[in-house]
Amino acid sequence: EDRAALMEAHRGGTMTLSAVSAAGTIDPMINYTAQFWQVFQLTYDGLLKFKQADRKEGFEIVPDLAEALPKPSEDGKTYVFTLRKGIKFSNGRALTAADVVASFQRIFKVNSPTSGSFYNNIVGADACIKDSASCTLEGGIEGDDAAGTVTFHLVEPDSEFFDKLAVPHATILPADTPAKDAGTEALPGTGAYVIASYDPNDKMVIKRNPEFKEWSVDAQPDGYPDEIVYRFGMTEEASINAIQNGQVDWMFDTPPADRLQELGTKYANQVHVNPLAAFWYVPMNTNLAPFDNVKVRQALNYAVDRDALVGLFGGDVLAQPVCQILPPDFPGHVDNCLYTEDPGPEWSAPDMEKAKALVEESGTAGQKVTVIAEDNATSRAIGTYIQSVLGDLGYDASVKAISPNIQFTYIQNTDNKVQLSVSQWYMDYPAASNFLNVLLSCASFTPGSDASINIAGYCNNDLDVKMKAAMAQSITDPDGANAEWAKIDTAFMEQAPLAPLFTPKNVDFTSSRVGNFIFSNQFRWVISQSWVK
Amino acid sequence: MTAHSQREPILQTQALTKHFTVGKTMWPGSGRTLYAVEDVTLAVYPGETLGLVGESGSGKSTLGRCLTRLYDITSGQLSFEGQDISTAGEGALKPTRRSMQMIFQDPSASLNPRRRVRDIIGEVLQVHRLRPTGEINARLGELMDLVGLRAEYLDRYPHEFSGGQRQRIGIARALAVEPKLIVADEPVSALDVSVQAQIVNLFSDLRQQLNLTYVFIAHDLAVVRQISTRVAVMYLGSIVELGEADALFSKPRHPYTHALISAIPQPKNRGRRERVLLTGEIPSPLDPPKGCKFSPRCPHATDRCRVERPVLQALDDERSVACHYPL
Amino acid sequence: MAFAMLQRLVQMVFVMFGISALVFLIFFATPGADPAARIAGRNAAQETVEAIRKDFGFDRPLPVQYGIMMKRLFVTQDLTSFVNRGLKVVPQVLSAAPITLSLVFGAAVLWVVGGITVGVIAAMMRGTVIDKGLMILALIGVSMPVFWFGEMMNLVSQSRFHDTWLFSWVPGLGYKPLLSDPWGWFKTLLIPWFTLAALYIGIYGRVLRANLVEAYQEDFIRTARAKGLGPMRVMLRHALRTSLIPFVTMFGLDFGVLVGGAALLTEVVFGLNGIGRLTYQALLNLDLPMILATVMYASFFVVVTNAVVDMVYVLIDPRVRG
Amino acid sequence: MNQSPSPLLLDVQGLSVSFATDRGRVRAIDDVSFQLREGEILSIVGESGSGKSVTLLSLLGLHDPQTTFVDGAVAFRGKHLLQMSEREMRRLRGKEIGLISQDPMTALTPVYTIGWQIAEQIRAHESISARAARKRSIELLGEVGLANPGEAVDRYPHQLSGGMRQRAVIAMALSCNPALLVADEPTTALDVTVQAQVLDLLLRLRKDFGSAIILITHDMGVVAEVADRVNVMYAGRIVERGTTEEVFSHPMHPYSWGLLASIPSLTGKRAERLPAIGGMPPTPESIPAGCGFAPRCRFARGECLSRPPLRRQGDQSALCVLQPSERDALRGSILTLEEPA
Amino acid sequence: MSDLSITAPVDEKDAPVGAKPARTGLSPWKRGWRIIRSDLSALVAASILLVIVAGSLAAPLYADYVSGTDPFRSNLSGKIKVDGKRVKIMQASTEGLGLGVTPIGPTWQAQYLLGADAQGRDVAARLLYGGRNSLLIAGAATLICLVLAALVGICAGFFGGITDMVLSRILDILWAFPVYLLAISLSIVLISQGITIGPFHITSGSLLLPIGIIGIIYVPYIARPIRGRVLTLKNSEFVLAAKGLGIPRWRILFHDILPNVTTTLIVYIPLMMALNIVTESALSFLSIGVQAPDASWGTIIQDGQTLLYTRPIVALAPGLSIVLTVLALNVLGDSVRDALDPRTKLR
Ligand SMILES: Nc1ncnc2c1ncn2[C@@H]1O[C@H](COP(=O)(O)OP(=O)(O)OP(=O)(O)O)[C@@H](O)[C@H]1O
Ligand SMILES: Nc1ncnc2c1ncn2[C@@H]1O[C@H](COP(=O)(O)OP(=O)(O)OP(=O)(O)O)[C@@H](O)[C@H]1O
Ligand SMILES: [Mg+2]
Ligand SMILES: [Mg+2]
Ligand code: NI
Repeated sequence: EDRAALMEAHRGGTMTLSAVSAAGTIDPMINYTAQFWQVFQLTYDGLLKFKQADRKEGFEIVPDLAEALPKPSEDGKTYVFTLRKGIKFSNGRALTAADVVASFQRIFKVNSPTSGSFYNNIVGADACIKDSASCTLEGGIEGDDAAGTVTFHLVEPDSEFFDKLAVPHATILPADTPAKDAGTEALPGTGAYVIASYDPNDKMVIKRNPEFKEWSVDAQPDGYPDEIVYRFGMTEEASINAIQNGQVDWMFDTPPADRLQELGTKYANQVHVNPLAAFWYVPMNTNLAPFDNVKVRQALNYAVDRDALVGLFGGDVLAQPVCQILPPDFPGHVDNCLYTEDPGPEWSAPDMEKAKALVEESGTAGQKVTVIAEDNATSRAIGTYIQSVLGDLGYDASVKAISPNIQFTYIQNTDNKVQLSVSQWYMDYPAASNFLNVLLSCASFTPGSDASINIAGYCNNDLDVKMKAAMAQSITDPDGANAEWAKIDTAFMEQAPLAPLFTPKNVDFTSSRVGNFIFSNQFRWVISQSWVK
Repeated sequence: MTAHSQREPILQTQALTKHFTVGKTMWPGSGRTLYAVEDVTLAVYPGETLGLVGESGSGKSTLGRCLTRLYDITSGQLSFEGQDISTAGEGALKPTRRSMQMIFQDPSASLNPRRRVRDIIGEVLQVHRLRPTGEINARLGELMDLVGLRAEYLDRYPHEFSGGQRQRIGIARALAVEPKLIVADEPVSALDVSVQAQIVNLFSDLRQQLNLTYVFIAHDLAVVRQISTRVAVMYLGSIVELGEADALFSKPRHPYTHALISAIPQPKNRGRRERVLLTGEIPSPLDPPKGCKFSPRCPHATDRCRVERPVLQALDDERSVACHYPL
Repeated sequence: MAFAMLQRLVQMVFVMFGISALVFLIFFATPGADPAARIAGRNAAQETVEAIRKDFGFDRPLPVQYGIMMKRLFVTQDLTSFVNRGLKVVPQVLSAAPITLSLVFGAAVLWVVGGITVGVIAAMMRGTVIDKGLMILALIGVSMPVFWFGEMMNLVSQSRFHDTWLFSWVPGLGYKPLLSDPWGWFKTLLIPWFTLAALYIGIYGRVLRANLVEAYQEDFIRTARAKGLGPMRVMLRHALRTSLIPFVTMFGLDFGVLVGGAALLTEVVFGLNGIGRLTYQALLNLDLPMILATVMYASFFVVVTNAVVDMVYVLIDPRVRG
Repeated sequence: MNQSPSPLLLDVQGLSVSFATDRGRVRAIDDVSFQLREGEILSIVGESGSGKSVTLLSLLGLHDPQTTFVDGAVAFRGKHLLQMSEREMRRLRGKEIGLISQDPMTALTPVYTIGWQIAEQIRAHESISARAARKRSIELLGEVGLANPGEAVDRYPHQLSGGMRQRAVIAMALSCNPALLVADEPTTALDVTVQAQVLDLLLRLRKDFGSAIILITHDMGVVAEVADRVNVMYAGRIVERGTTEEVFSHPMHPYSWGLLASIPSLTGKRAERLPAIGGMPPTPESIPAGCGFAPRCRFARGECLSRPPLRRQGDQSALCVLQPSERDALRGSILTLEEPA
Repeated sequence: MSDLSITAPVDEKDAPVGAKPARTGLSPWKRGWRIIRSDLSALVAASILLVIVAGSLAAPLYADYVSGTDPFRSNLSGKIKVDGKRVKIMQASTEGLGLGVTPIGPTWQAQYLLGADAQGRDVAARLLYGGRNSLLIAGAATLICLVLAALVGICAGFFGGITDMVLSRILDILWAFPVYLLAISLSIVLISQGITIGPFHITSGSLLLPIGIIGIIYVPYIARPIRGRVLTLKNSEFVLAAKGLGIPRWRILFHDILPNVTTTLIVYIPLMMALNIVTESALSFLSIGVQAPDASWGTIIQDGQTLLYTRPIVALAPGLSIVLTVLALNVLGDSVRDALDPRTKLR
């Protein structure tokens, strides 16, 4: 069937989504949540975008407001984008190069969370970070309204530059958008839909953008439903009941563990299980005893029964044991498990004897160890299990659950002397560096700061150099670079600054009327491409 | 009785005044002044029993507590044995506390229910080091004997006694410090009719045995007359009449005293009622009348009474009255 | 009167200041609380964190920060959440308030009626099996942790017996606004009301019974009976009417703290996004502006209900009227 | 006394009351009998705990039926009160028998105006309009001598002084013109000057309304002032009864002697020491089987261990073993009697 | 009048009223104890408590000898014998999509009597261990609360003036702070970092933290009535009498005020215990009380919450234990109050 026919048949209706809570501001340059990034896909555009398509295809970057993916200049530091013509913001104004320049300035003016990590490579960004109010990005970005082009100058070549332009923080907004957090006021965008109203305690109403004309099915396809109502405040239990009764079409939150069985049997065809580019892991503080000893770190890796953890997460269907940093099916991933009963490509079973022997060698048994988990059912259960394993290894272990919002900053700060914790990492964009470089580079480790994502505090200069090289290589030779990344992954795992546990899968539970469920590995369910009619 | 003027008073007050602030909250300036005792000038001479009578709320207890410095005095002077104690601190008062004691109206409330009699009284002996530790027991026995209780009762708790017995314990405790002056605040009002007389007699006996001076507060005028040598009549915080007991009862000079005495039902008065029935209500001490405090109820009040407050003046050697027109 | 009002006002300001200062200090004593890092988000560059720290004024002395925050909370009312950037806290509190009010108000009606009924019946039947039974029931009500009782109610009404006639009417958890869906409002709140009220019916029933039995020893009850009044009249017009005075004080205090957020367990269990849950979430997230807003609101309510109780007191107890 | 005795109003025969306490059943009233004629003032005197209030409350059926056991016969105008149903009793209470409580401070419900409370009683027994009831309460308040009844009617109890409150209570008791007023220590909580006013009022009311009054007190002075006849209670029994004249001029029971003797006089010479009755009154649990007063009695003898006989002397009678012959002599050793006036 | 008394008063030496010789010197405490001992419902309540306490104390015995499992170790891959068959403790779903893993339910045999929780641990054994913590925390917190409240209340009431002013205002502030919110704020700070008092560091998982927190939050509720009581006592006649006798202030405080306040405090003990058990469970339920893997009834309810629809017994059993304990404590509290101090009311 072709798209037009489907459109004909299924266009219209109101789709109701539900989440336990809203995710804060709807300023696309500030919001940094998977929940709303999913929504921003249908309301905003950047120069580039991840393809609105199924599974791995979703990782593909396609031109959006730009006509095409530009080739970088020779030195890899300059990119020239040509803007599509005739695109209008939802407030009726036409999109120009000035809007693009202003939008990038705004990233710094509103202190976007990634302004320092994603966009600091643009020339002039340093000044903008120091003094955000008067940010010009002088010399970094030039717009030519007449030609409809925008030119970027980078400090260094960047293999992930396109990824960074494709995430919602690089959304293009009208030039006159105030340089402050928009909060609950929707900003005009270019997407197929607009956010008509937003009350974090009640609901978000998303309507069609009257100014929208489809220009790229890959980047910003027209959607099926006329209206999307996103309700906040229903508990997971309530949402499940509502979906079963057809009052709600989809819930954002993961269904609670004790309902999974019911869903999997009675509503099997409404449940969509899809892999995520993410992993749950246990970062071990390599600067604190006993985990400053590599043997201890390896011991834990050997001892953890990843099958048991998969059980805690909801069973084989919902998770897959891993003992590597890069998730399966991710660029750079090559099956290779060091810490299993008989090392090979796959994890098979824990090797308790080896683990105990390593602990014996390290002579650290009996020390006090505290696991810091997030205070939610899954993380707490995993923490409790890890504590149990540490106990088996001979440590005096305890577990502490901390409110999720705090836990993440708490475990990062070396001042808090966290020995090991339960954490998880979801990629921002599909690049091996988004795992390895972010989580384990020396630059990501800042002692005494609540923002120090290298939780293990592991700094290996050799590997740092190798990662830099791999990133440079990927500009020109992605496949070669990915092979490098696989080696780096293994090299890190030899030092075991962290213990990968499993890679989770996403469970989407939709009402019976939802059709055409498309799951992009990048931004998950593509809302606008499902219908309710 | 001898003429008092020739002897030094043991206790003397000069314009003693006590105000309370009621309804006070954490805010400065809130609350109203309650004039509990006003301008009381009084002398108590060694060996006498000064009766203090008046209706409920007239300030008898407050005056009694001021005299023993259980309350701080708002203004005026108070001296004991010639020594000014109006503003003395707890430390300076200690010797005075030994010489002057108070006995309370409610014998149950004035004994700590959680302590044995032995501890209640023994503590006094200890604190003031009145007896070496070894002799304390003997002394306790003596005291119990003095008030007519068996020494075995020392090991009991107050609730195991009857009202009369509790009052005896209270007396024994007061006597423990060997005081010279005892202020007794309605010591018999809470007792049964048939027991009252026992306690009144005990008071008389002790006075003779121990050479005590009493200030005896009561609202039962007959009891006061029985025990007192002199009587002061209080009305709304002030003394309105003061004089020799017998004389005051047989010939009251203040209209209020007159009405008070005539109002007491007496078996012996049966059939001979010549009551002065007062009308009206006792004014509130929060808002006392301007002139003579008795004027609103006084059958003889004139305009002068309503504006000018009479002071306590000696009519003769024996009698003082606060009235413009003494009877 | 004016003086009394002023007094209340000063007291309120004092209490609110005390609480906000307390919360403020607790917040900055908590590790992992660095608001700049949390606002900056995961994987933020140190420079961004610093920029935000400066931008939001987190590098200024605490008293200055406190002052700014109070100004933004009360004067400009544009204080925004640390966790959900851009979320204005004042409207949040205002939109959570009706939910809590609905919950507490309905429960209050239930518990006042229930408490009085239990208390009066037990006092009238003093010493009988009915009295004993009611008092045991009341004690059970007092003894059940409200969150557990709520969970059990959910278990029974949402799952186990949801298919039976008894609970088939029970809607899913969550709140339905009174104005747009009154019947839904009633249905969703009925079980939470009952859950919250169970504890208070127990407390109030017991206290009222004790007060009534005590009142029955009073002279004025004997006078009333000697007047030849019927037992119901003596109970309701004389004993109950006088015992109601302490009852009202208790009610005022309880109502105040519940509206102020003390109903959080009920709200959490029944998925009602009221003040309590908001405060709870804010505390868990260490969302200082939100905590400040909710706690200010709570203390405001507690002080206001106290003031109202004092006024009602004057209405129902002529003795304080003077 | 009256030539032709007025008809019998109340006849109490062998009234016994016991309580169930934690220490078992305790008898507070033992075989009490007395009569009251219309228009008469009978006074019951006795110490605290002698059972005065209990007697009276059991007459009115105001005791707690679960812990109190009442025995005996009480006839009010020929009707047997103890057999009456609660409903009949209620019709009697307040209408035929009015109660004046001991403590005016607590006897009124604090949250209603006194007018409301009086009107409530009137309307409980008569079907009249609220307005008429209010008018009647104003009249009543005027009759009991409140200065400004129209205003006082809207006052709350706490806004009145003790004397005013007691008068309000009396007005309430009078509101249905009861044939019998029971006053339980109506003046004990009052000051003497106010007490005098209230006693005066009671006497006046008897004259105006002709109600009979049972006046309970522990004050012999009050008895002497107002009562026609006196019952002296001790330890749950009436130990002596007679006209006021008789009891005061030649009391028969040693307890009465002690009671009269221990009252200090306001006039005449003061005694050095007051004659006192030694010992303490018993509590209901410790009342001896025989004569209740024996442990404190100077004249107690072996016979006192068993129940003493009722000795009569004209209308006057006493529960005592003492023979009439020895009585005067013994009495003389304790009590000097003044010549009756 | 020659001989004026019927009997001479000084010779009069009769026995105290109603006192039988055997009861000589019976202190008010002993009297109260006697009353409680004769109260049937108090006895029943006390026996229930005794059973619960004994059961909790026997927890290790149960775990070692009866259930034979370690209630603090995850047992995710274990198996046990039920009705002769070996079954997995965590049973993965096999139908449909095969989502979810369910722990074994009540087996009604020594092992896993009440089934397993989500970590595959024996719920029955955890219940007993949980009782230990719940009771310990409630008891210790009660002690702390009463000591602090007595201290504050007595200082405020007895010393008056500026001390009273300051303390009362602080109490005012805490009063307007809903208790649970106060507890949560304190917990979040303390649970994430522990606390250092002088040379002692209390680690964040320590039971001392919930004890301290629960002990503190109710202080205003007890301190206020204590202060009132002290104020009354301070103006009572026996304190005035002591003052008049020249007894030093501190002596009055210790001999006259303190013993009388103690009754009030004792009356609060069972009632506070009851309240604290509920509070502890609420905090643990919100996971800011006892820290995993340690158990308390509250944490077990929380564990059970995720299994509510499949294995309700995990939440039901600890809940019922709480209800029973609190009920018994309340009944006991009532009779203690009746026996010692009929006036005290815990709201
Ligand atoms: N501590 C206090 N605070 C405020 N007012 C008080 C205080 N003590 C006494 N008063 C008031 O002072 C006045 C005098 O009281 P006081 O107790 O001295 O009277 P009294 O003559 O002893 O009365 P009574 O015969 O009833 O004992 C009364 O109006 C009383 O209300
Ligand atoms: N409900 C009751 N239960 C047990 N004992 C009671 C009860 N009511 C009264 N008594 C006892 O009965 C005895 C007589 O009490 P009553 O009140 O009649 O004395 P009274 O003569 O009126 O004394 P008072 O002068 O103090 O009023 C007392 O010892 C009292 O303790
Ligand atoms: Mg007094
Ligand atoms: Mg009586
Ligand atoms: Ni003289």
